[in-house]
Amino acid sequence: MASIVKEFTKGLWEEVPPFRFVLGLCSVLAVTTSMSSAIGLGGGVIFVTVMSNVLVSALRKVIPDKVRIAVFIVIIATAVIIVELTMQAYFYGLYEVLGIWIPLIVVNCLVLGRAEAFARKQSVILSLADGLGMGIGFTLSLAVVASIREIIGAGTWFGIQVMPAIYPGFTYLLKPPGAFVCLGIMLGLMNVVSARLDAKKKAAA
Amino acid sequence: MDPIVINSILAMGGLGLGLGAALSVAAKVFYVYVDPKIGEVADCLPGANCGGCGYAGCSDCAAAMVAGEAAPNACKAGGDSIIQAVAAVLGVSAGAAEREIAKIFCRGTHTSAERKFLYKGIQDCRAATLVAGGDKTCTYGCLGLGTCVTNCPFDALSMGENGLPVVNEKFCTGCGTCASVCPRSIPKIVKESQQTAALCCSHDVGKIVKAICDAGCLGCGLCKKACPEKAIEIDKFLSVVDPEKCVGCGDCYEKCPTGAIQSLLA
Amino acid sequence: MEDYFMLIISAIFVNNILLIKFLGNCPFIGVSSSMDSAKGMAAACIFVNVLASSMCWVFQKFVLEPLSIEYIQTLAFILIIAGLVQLVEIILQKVAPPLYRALGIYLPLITTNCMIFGVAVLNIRQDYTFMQAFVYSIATAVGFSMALILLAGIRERFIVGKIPKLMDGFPIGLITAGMMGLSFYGLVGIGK
Amino acid sequence: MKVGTFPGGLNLGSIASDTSTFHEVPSSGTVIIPLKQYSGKACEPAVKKKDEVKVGSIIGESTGNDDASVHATVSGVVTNIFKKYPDMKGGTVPAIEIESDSKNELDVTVFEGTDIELIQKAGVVDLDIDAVPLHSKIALAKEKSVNTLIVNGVDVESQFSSRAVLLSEYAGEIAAGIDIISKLLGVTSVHIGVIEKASSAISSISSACSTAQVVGLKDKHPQSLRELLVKAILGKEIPQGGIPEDIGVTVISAETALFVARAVNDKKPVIERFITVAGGGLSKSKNVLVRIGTPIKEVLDYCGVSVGGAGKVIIGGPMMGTAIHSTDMPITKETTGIFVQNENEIAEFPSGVCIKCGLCIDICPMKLMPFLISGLSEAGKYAMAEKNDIHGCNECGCCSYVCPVLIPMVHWIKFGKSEIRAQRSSE
Amino acid sequence: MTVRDIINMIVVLTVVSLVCGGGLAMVKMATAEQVEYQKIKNVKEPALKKILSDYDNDPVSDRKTIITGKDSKGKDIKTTIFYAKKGGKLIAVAFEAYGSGYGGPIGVVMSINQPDEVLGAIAATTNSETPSVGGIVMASSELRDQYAGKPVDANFGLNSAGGIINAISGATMSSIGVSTAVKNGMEIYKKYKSDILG
Amino acid sequence: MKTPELVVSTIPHVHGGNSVQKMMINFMIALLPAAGMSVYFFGPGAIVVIAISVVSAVAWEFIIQKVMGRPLAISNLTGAASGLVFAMMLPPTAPWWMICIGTFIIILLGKEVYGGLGNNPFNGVLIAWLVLQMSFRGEMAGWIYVAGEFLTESTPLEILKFEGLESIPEYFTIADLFIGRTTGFIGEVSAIALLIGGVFLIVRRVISWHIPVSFMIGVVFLSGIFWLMNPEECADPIFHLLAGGVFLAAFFVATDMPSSPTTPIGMLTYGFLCGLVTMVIRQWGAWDDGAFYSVFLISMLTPLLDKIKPKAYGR
Repeated sequence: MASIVKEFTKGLWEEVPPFRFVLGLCSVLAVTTSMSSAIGLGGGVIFVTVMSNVLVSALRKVIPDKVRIAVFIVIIATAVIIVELTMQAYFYGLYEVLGIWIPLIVVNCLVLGRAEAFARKQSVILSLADGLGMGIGFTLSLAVVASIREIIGAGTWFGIQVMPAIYPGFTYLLKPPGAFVCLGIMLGLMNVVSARLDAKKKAAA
Repeated sequence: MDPIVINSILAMGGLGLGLGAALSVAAKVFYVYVDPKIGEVADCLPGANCGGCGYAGCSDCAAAMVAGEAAPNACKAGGDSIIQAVAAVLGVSAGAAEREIAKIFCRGTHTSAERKFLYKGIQDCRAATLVAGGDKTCTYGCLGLGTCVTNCPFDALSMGENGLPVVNEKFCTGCGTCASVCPRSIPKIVKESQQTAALCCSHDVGKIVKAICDAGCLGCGLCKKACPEKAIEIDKFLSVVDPEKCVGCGDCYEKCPTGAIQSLLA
Repeated sequence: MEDYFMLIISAIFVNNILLIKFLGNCPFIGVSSSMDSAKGMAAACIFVNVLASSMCWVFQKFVLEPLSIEYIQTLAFILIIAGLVQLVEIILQKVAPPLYRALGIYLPLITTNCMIFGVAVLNIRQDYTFMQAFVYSIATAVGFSMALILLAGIRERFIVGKIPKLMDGFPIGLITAGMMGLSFYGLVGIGK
Repeated sequence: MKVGTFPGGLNLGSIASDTSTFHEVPSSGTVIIPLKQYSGKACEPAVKKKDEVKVGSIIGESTGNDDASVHATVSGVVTNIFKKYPDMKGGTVPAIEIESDSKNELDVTVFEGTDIELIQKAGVVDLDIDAVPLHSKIALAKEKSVNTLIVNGVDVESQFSSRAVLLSEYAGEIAAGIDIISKLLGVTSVHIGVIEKASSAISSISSACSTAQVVGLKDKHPQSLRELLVKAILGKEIPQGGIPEDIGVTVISAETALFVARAVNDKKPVIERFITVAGGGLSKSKNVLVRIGTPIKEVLDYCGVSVGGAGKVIIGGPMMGTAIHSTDMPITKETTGIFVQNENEIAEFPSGVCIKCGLCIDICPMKLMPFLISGLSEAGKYAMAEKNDIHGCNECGCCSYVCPVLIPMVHWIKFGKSEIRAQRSSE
Repeated sequence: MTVRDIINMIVVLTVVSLVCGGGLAMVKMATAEQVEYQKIKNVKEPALKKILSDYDNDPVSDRKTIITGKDSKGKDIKTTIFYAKKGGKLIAVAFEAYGSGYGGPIGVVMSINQPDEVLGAIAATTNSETPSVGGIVMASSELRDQYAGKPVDANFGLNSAGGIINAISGATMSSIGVSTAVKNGMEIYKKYKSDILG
Repeated sequence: MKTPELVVSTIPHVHGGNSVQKMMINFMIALLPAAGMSVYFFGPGAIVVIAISVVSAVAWEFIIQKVMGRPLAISNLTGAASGLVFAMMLPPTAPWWMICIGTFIIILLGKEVYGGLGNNPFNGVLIAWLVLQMSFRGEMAGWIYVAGEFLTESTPLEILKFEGLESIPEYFTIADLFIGRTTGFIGEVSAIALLIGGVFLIVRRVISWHIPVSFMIGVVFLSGIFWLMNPEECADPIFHLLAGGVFLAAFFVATDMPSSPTTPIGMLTYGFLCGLVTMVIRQWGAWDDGAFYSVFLISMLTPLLDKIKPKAYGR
């Protein structure tokens, strides 16, 4: 039980993608212009990581090594298409906004990375916990970046005006160059925070 | 059954079959021997192919690790567990039955060792050596500019107030980086259990050592005489303790006129 | 002819696949830390991008559309790309070891390079003819390579400087990439 | 007269210098004579403790091609033979201490032999920055069939004037020396490079030496370096890592010619040195004639120079000289001059971040990119530093001199070179 | 590598692909209905709202797809008919038809009021015309108004071709496209009237 | 035991006395004529913008260095100089908050995240300017009338781009452009003042002549080709040289040390390419003036241009 909790929680801070493992950058940059699209994509990613982790882990004994990448990718792609169809069926507006980024979950290195690094070697339960943790961690990161970009860039959050009406909106953050810089600074801050924590740990030890 | 189902199954099955066949045939026809160790190391790596290590993908990084070009901790995405797994495959730390740590073999602090001149320039021991051989009169002693400190990959060294580096034994892994970067090889890697050593590197005759340093080994041989286990030899005016023979009785400590011979366990 | 020219200019500069469309960022930030890797990656990318997107286009038009199973596109494309990359890798390793050492090692990275997959999908979504798709895939890969090599050049210069430890690596790479995207802003309006 | 120069380099401005003749520093009580005053290996001592020596007695004899004889410079008793006496570069050399009886009796044993043997016996070295024993230099030049001789009449640094004064005062002897050397080498053309503003030196040497062509040179640092002297006079470049002899040129300094004349014509060994003393409160630099072995302290005292507090004493000039840690060190054949700085004159290079202003590239006489090489050395990228011609740097100091952020570029480059050497030797 | 390994590789990859393909087909079938509804709701409903008025049902769920001929490749052309009702009584049908414009097909939805069988209104759906020219055609009421209230069997060609519609100056191609689309729609209506109203 | 008396260090033992501070003082002196002209033509608004910009840049530098725990380096005046150049690139009506955002970006993204002056691959002033252009187009184009008299609300290049070549003489003569009786950013209007400042910088060896000269050659070259091909619609090279930000960019912006090449050949290529891209943007791009955009774009090439090394001695 403890190990399940550990595998789950490590995705939330210790190994939170994309800040710690710089994985899945493209979608982080692309969909964080607004909170709703970030959460939408995040949901999709959670589903895909969980499903691929579980299936890969379940099949880990029968998959020959030489074709494992191909098999993993088939599994992942299947999960992605399920997400795609489901979104189309029930969240059509979001589907339109996210556009190409839904099929692109398939090449999000986070998903394949977890399959390769974790699910391939661990039990189904642990893989489930890992996939869920990583997926949620990824979604939370998306949400944080999206909050910053949407609030400062447009003055809104989930489309609701949160800044005073006079606020001009710092459009730069909504544009691609702003996305890179915003994420870069956040990674730097993340490093600062974890360096502080490490120092504290060291001082305590 | 709906044609969609049949079409999907056919298309995917065909694609899978074709690719599987092509890949297996290619793997057979174009077989190239690869060091199986590379595969083993690659298995330990995350396999995310993120490129964060600077190498093109995990297997490239693994190849570099096996070839010794990359350190076992090159994978930044992996975390400690992966580093350990890689190290285990590479056998880096596997053979060492006993933990080794670095010790500073010099006691020439600001107050006890003489300086020839006031050094001004790059604060790095190796760079300082280029300027008239370094500012310490003793040509074997620690320069105290902290090249070992800045190069320690595990942040296990710090510069003490008296001008000598201090090893934090909790973090030291005995990797030997400090010993190799020091122009005078002051940090030495010893077994954790070694009890006694003369913390000095000077091969100068006693007279010279006495003139320039209060804490150096004079090579007087009093410790040799005092040692009941015959664990101490004098090598070119420097006493050397054989850790195998030393029992840590401490008889030599009192006899040493400069206190160069020390217990390492204190 | 002019259409193709505009397509190329737009794909390389104005709508750079990397800096404006955000495709292929993981290898971009990862591999750009050294010039040699950047060059190898660039060459491998151009090669695979053209090959993969052509094959995907063919598969889409001659298999998926006639069978009306376009919904399976994602699965089919990624399988084609993964298989292709692995095949090329195996063959290169045997047939041309020097080329393999120069390019082959970058191939595994390409499977998860969203640019390859993204361009294959964009070709279909934008309803390109085979020729347009072909040109577009070359141009995007060239745009990718250009950005990669420029960033590698800039980051190589950081060796000489003293980047703060906490910003070194990915953070500074991302910030610099952002600046590069900003610089293409000046070319807006050219080659629509 | 044509005026030659090279691209880059810097004019350090003129510092008041003494153009009058040399003052002789009185011989001291004790001298210390290192047995290695040149690049090569040390001589074996030819005397024992308590031996009596006279001025000119051989105390270390040259036996081969990479050493030069060493002579006593005072008469008296050998009081000590040091195995390890500190030298100015931080290493140690064997040295002989002689206590003077202040009689300065001359040794009457007369040297005999061919010209080249006389040169070897007199212990003549090429009195320049790296002092090579002259007989081995001549042997090398002959082996490489050198056809051009360049006499370096440029002072090692702009603040010094000893060579210019030497050229005007001892033009005759120098001309005779040049003749001897050119005959030994069998060279067809001889050039003498002199700073163009040293007009009296130019006029006296041109009239004394009819066979040689006197070339005026712009007063720029580091004009005295062989690479740039060759470039300025002949317009040719020495291949990187090579020596002038590779392109058929040999370079000797003006005082070498003087001592050759004395060795061959008068059978006199090298026991003294013409040097400039500058800085340290002197309003004008001073040119002095010093016996080899005299402690630097005494020279400074004679010139009235005070080091004060934590000052700096530099053997050689402010740009390329070596700072020493003790004024007990003796004057040797390698000593080109003494420059003294007081505590507040010392320049510090605290190493800022390079702002890529490009001034160092402008100024670099070797046409390198100093900021890049030094940065690469600092970052430990030695292979890249080598690709960027780190070995082409001749450490003239111009880059650090102009650097607005005070990067110790020369130090880093030296560091890189030594690291590369260490890597090579460990391989 | 043994033959067994090779067969194992091929079999696993094939079986996984087969299963995934099959599984996806199931999902596709399960969601097809809903996806189609969502697509129509999001793509067609805005246009439908423009051309239908005074109804109280959801035309998007009250729809029927009929086959209206075959295309050049022999595939069925499908047309979706939307029914607008008020108080349970059919007041209009609406569907989409295509004509070719300057930059590809122009889609036009049209409504036919029931039971008097006159054209209610038209609106554009797919619009790949150059915005400056084609956009005018679509936006301006000049062209749209010419259609309203015309009976289904009127000649909907441009008056240059003997019809009743005046082309918009400067956008002839687009005008032709729209008018062809409407003409095609009327053909379909007339031909498959029984299917549509049945 | 004796204590050491002498200092020993490596060569050189003397320094020429050059410093970043001296360079920056010269740099700011060189901008004074242009600043003075702008105050004459635009009135006190220009002074306010310049003051806010300089003061806020220095303040941000202080704050950011404090927060990041880096040694304070305000005294080298790079912050003040950046603030001054930045003010030169703003309209005289720029609101205070926008200037403060801009100077914040200059210091943070242009300098401190890279570890201080020298490491930054891009010119911080241009980063800030582009970010503001991207975010606040309206505020960045607020021109006021020249020296109190109404001429036009458009800059000469806007007139060229949106009204056509024939409309230009209605508003400006070449002499107006030369002196600065025109609309535009604070510092770019007066060509003569910028020329004086630029020559001063070259004489004081703060910048070398390579970049400004090749920049102008690039502009004249390409505009000359356009003009010769189509003199009815394209303006002549002199107009292109004097209008817009060419002088300001060539002397004061493109010569930013960290982001420009260091070797003579590199500098010449860099300047020439800047000139060409300036004209490409003016001719075909969406913006009326490409001078600043082009510098930013070409500075990406700096690391590659720096690979063109001079031939080393003996190589």
